[in-house]
Amino acid sequence: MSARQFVNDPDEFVSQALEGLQLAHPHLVQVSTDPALVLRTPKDGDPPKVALVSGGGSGHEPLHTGFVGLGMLDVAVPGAVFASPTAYQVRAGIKAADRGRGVLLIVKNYTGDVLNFSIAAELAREENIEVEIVLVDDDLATDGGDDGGPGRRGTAAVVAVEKICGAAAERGASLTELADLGRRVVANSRTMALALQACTHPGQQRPSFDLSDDEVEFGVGIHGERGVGQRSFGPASELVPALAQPVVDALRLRRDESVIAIVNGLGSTHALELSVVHRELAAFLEGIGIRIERALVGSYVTALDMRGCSITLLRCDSTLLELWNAPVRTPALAW
Amino acid sequence: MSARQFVNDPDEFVSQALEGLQLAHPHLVQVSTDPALVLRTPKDGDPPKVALVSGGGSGHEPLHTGFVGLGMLDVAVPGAVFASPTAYQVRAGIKAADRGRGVLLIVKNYTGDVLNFSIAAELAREENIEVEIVLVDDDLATDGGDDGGPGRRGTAAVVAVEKICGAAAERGASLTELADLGRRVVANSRTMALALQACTHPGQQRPSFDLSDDEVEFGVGIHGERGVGQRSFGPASELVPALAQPVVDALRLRRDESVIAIVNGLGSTHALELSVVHRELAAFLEGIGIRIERALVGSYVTALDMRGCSITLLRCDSTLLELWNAPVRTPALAW
Amino acid sequence: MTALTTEHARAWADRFVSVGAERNDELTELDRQAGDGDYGTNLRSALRRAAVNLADEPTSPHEVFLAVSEAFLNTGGTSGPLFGMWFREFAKATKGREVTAVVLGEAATNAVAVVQRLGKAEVGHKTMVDAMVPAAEALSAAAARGSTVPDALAEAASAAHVGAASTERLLAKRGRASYVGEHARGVVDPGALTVAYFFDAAATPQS
Amino acid sequence: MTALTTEHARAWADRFVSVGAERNDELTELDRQAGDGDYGTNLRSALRRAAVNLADEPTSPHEVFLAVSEAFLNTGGTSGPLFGMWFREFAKATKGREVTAVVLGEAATNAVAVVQRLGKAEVGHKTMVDAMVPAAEALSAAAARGSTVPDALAEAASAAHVGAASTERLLAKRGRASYVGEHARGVVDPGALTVAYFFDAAATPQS
Ligand SMILES: Nc1ncnc2c1ncn2[C@@H]1O[C@H](COP(=O)(O)OP(=O)(O)O)[C@@H](O)[C@H]1O
Ligand SMILES: Nc1ncnc2c1ncn2[C@@H]1O[C@H](COP(=O)(O)OP(=O)(O)O)[C@@H](O)[C@H]1O
Ligand SMILES: [Mg+2]
Ligand SMILES: [Mg+2]
Ligand SMILES: [Mg+2]
Ligand SMILES: [Mg+2]
Repeated sequence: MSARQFVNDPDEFVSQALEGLQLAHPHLVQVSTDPALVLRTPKDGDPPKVALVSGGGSGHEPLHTGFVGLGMLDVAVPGAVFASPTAYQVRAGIKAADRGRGVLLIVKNYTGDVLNFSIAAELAREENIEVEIVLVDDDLATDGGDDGGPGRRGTAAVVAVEKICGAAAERGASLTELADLGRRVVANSRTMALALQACTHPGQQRPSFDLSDDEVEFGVGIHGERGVGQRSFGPASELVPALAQPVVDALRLRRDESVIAIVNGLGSTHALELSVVHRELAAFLEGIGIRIERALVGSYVTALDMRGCSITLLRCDSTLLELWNAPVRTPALAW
Repeated sequence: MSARQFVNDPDEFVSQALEGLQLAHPHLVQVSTDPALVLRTPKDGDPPKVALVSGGGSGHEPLHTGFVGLGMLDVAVPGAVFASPTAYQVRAGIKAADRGRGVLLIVKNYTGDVLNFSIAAELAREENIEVEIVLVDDDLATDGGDDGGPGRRGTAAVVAVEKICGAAAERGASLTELADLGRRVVANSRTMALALQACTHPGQQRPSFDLSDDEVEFGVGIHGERGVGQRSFGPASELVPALAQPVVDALRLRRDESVIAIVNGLGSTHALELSVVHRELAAFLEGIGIRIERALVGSYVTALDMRGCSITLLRCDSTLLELWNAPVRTPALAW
Repeated sequence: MTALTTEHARAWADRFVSVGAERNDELTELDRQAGDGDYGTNLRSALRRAAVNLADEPTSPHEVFLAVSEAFLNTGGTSGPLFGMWFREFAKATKGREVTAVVLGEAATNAVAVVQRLGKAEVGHKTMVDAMVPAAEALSAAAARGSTVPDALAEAASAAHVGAASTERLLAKRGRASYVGEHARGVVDPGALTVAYFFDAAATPQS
Repeated sequence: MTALTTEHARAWADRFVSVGAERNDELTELDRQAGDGDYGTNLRSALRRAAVNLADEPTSPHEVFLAVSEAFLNTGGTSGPLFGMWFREFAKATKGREVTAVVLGEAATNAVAVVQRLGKAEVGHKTMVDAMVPAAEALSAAAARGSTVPDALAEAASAAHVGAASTERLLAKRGRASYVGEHARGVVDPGALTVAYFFDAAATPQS
């Protein structure tokens, strides 16, 4: 079995894909190339709002470039595949996004991203742009306690942060309010993922790791690395509770609490499969008395063509729910 | 490499996925189980309109179940994986959809679908429901001339038919007008697809056919069958024109004409790849003076987890364009 | 002029259900050799539904045929809906009427016409039509000669068998068997054979 | 009290660019043994940009450091942005000032503080910090003793080399090398070595 992609020069993969994104959505986004940025197409008469900027390595599409638009991001800053954008690139994104009310940076917790976004924030502050950072670190598989290590990785909860803060920004929330809100979303979100098959880097022929026919990789991230260990493959009705239980435990979710659930495909997981996963998740949560207020089921934060899925739960209240439900118009998310 | 899915009993795959769909989108769709139907959640006070019903074998999601909602389908009728729904099931769909102004059936050209939808139409007419059928047969790879065979298969152009007729139905078009409109879309659409890797049926371990590392399968359909022949693998800049040229030829598109383009992933094709494909398509069409008015780039008509893509062009005029741009709110398509 | 009684119709349908089950493997094997091998699966699920519907105690031949028709219209494959519409014409023609051989001949004639309209197969295309057409002709001819219902049905069964057997030497022009070309030659069409078994089932078993 | 001239600063930066290119394979190999092997790629692209920026003819040491800083801030990896911020402090401290050894000592002290604030590495964590800290200390001490700029920089270079060499026996606590545990022992940290090469490049070549 081969693993080829639609690609020209792998070094141009991201920049050519950005051109394609712009061509597909000229009314929603604009792409600049040096440095690479995806910008919300401005509408005349929009009142100035706090700007939202996110980004990180590519290969996770539609994240983040597909979430630029009304009710979500103002600018996405894409790096090369699985590599952080540079500090200057992020600074350019901040400057392009700022409309005088400050800029919220939404950063997934990876060393390179944290470094480059933090530096960009410092540089922008020197130019009198107010910047706040929300660090997203929802991935339970990397919850190593307080050992001074890099901490939990940021994965699918970032979609909730972008959606909810995006909605609040449209309603005029201040930078401080948005930073608090974003942190509240992060504090109340956890994610767990598993892979049925690893991913293949552009231009490569082999997946990044092998799994035997009867095992799945638990606790994978979104960069094709191995997870925390293998478990036996099994029906969805077994795999899904094994993913969801640790999330419920980590959030200390209790009977009668409400959540927003994100059932996320990691790249090559079919829509039918994700629907089955969601059914199992709903059954599992119903069994322990937890109510799903809203669900997002689809491939939103991918690891190239990895087969697998992640489950994110966000403990929600009426404020978060209302912001989640607010209108959004981006290439990849619209309601 | 293994090819496992999130699935419980493969025989329950579709019905459990439908439950998941309903749980994920309670505000948009309702699912009935015996027979299996996906119904638009009615809004009070909607004026009666001509109802749109489509369906066919499952495994092509988000088609058709993901396109139920405002501005597209009223009912989707899903069969088992790659198998037509039954005539009675379709009749039940027609009866559930009808609001007294008649029902438009949008049917992809496969023997089983044509048979069951035609029979259902006859049965419904006997119960005094007005029914018209639009047959979608856009797949160039099966264009065998007029040999009395089954004719061209129906593939991604069905999305355009559903979108455009859906919009016209919301505006009060009559059944006859909708049937004419749908046929006009079909007459002006052609599609060509290629696979980089075959798909794997639920519960199976091996893809439906093998390709060596240096070949791609040209002219595949959406049921995992082989296409019309192998070609050498190559960069996107070579593969895409090879797909698009026959479509341009078949539609006799000429310089200064306008099209709506659908760049469709067949299941496991990454968003970045589809963006690259779209970039190449745009470059190719620009080179021959054809203008892309609107583009839809994503995995909308899949063949389970097939790697590959199809390119559909629809020659468009201001009427079609305006209907394409009209609002739509479904699980899988919203703007 | 004897008419088809509800009991006879019911026994006919019941025997069809059991013969279909007995012949399932044989029919599947034929579809495997010159089709996609799911004929038996499709037929089995139709006959199971038919048995369920027949358990509702139909009170007329019309209701018997309707029970069988609805079962087939609720199943898949190409054979399911075509047989469903075929049986449906038997139900229609017998509705509220005394079911004479003439009525059955009329039913069979209408029925094959519907199948041909929907499936676009002619005699010689190696489909169920190759058995349906001669059966309808034999029924009508027997009725015109004043045959009893059992005799007319027996003639239909013979004609259907001859028609089914004729498909063995044919190349298929319709259905999946048409994709396999020469491979289909030498294989009897399972749809046609099913039609013959259906008429066989009308005969009262010698006890 | 001699000050760093623009010419000297420029020559220093140019030599750093060429030494970095010469040492690229060696540095990559170190990152390969105890990291992810992309150090050379990151450094090369930073130095290429630096060369482009330097071609704009900077008119002060401040502009020279800024050119190098911006090049690094435009590149990836962990080393790129950290070096970018490190050089940036040299640019800041020298802005509009006569660049004495005292100023350079102040710059190096601020610079390593920024790197430590951002990267959270202490001495002994097997990173560039292990060379930056002793270099800054040596520079400041030399300045306090009234050394000339060339002498102070030569002392910084020696101290940086000692610091870099000290990383060989360490286990990494920061960066990717920290994921490979014992495998990193015996491997000099490429970031630390680059710091030493940078100070080496300040010396006027013996011609
Ligand atoms: N166009 C047609 N008209 C009439 N009968 C047909 C036609 N195509 C196929 N058949 C019949 O259907 C039978 C195959 O049925 P089945 O296996 O259920 O369908 P499928 O071919 O869809 O798997 C064939 O043996 C043949 O008798
Ligand atoms: N937290 C840190 N603080 C300071 N320097 C670090 C840190 N982490 C890594 N480094 C330095 O970065 C170098 C590796 O750089 P590079 O290969 O560009 O980054 P990456 O590890 O992201 O591939 C290491 O040799 C080390 O000197
Ligand atoms: Mg068959
Ligand atoms: Mg079949
Ligand atoms: Mg490295
Ligand atoms: Mg690296």
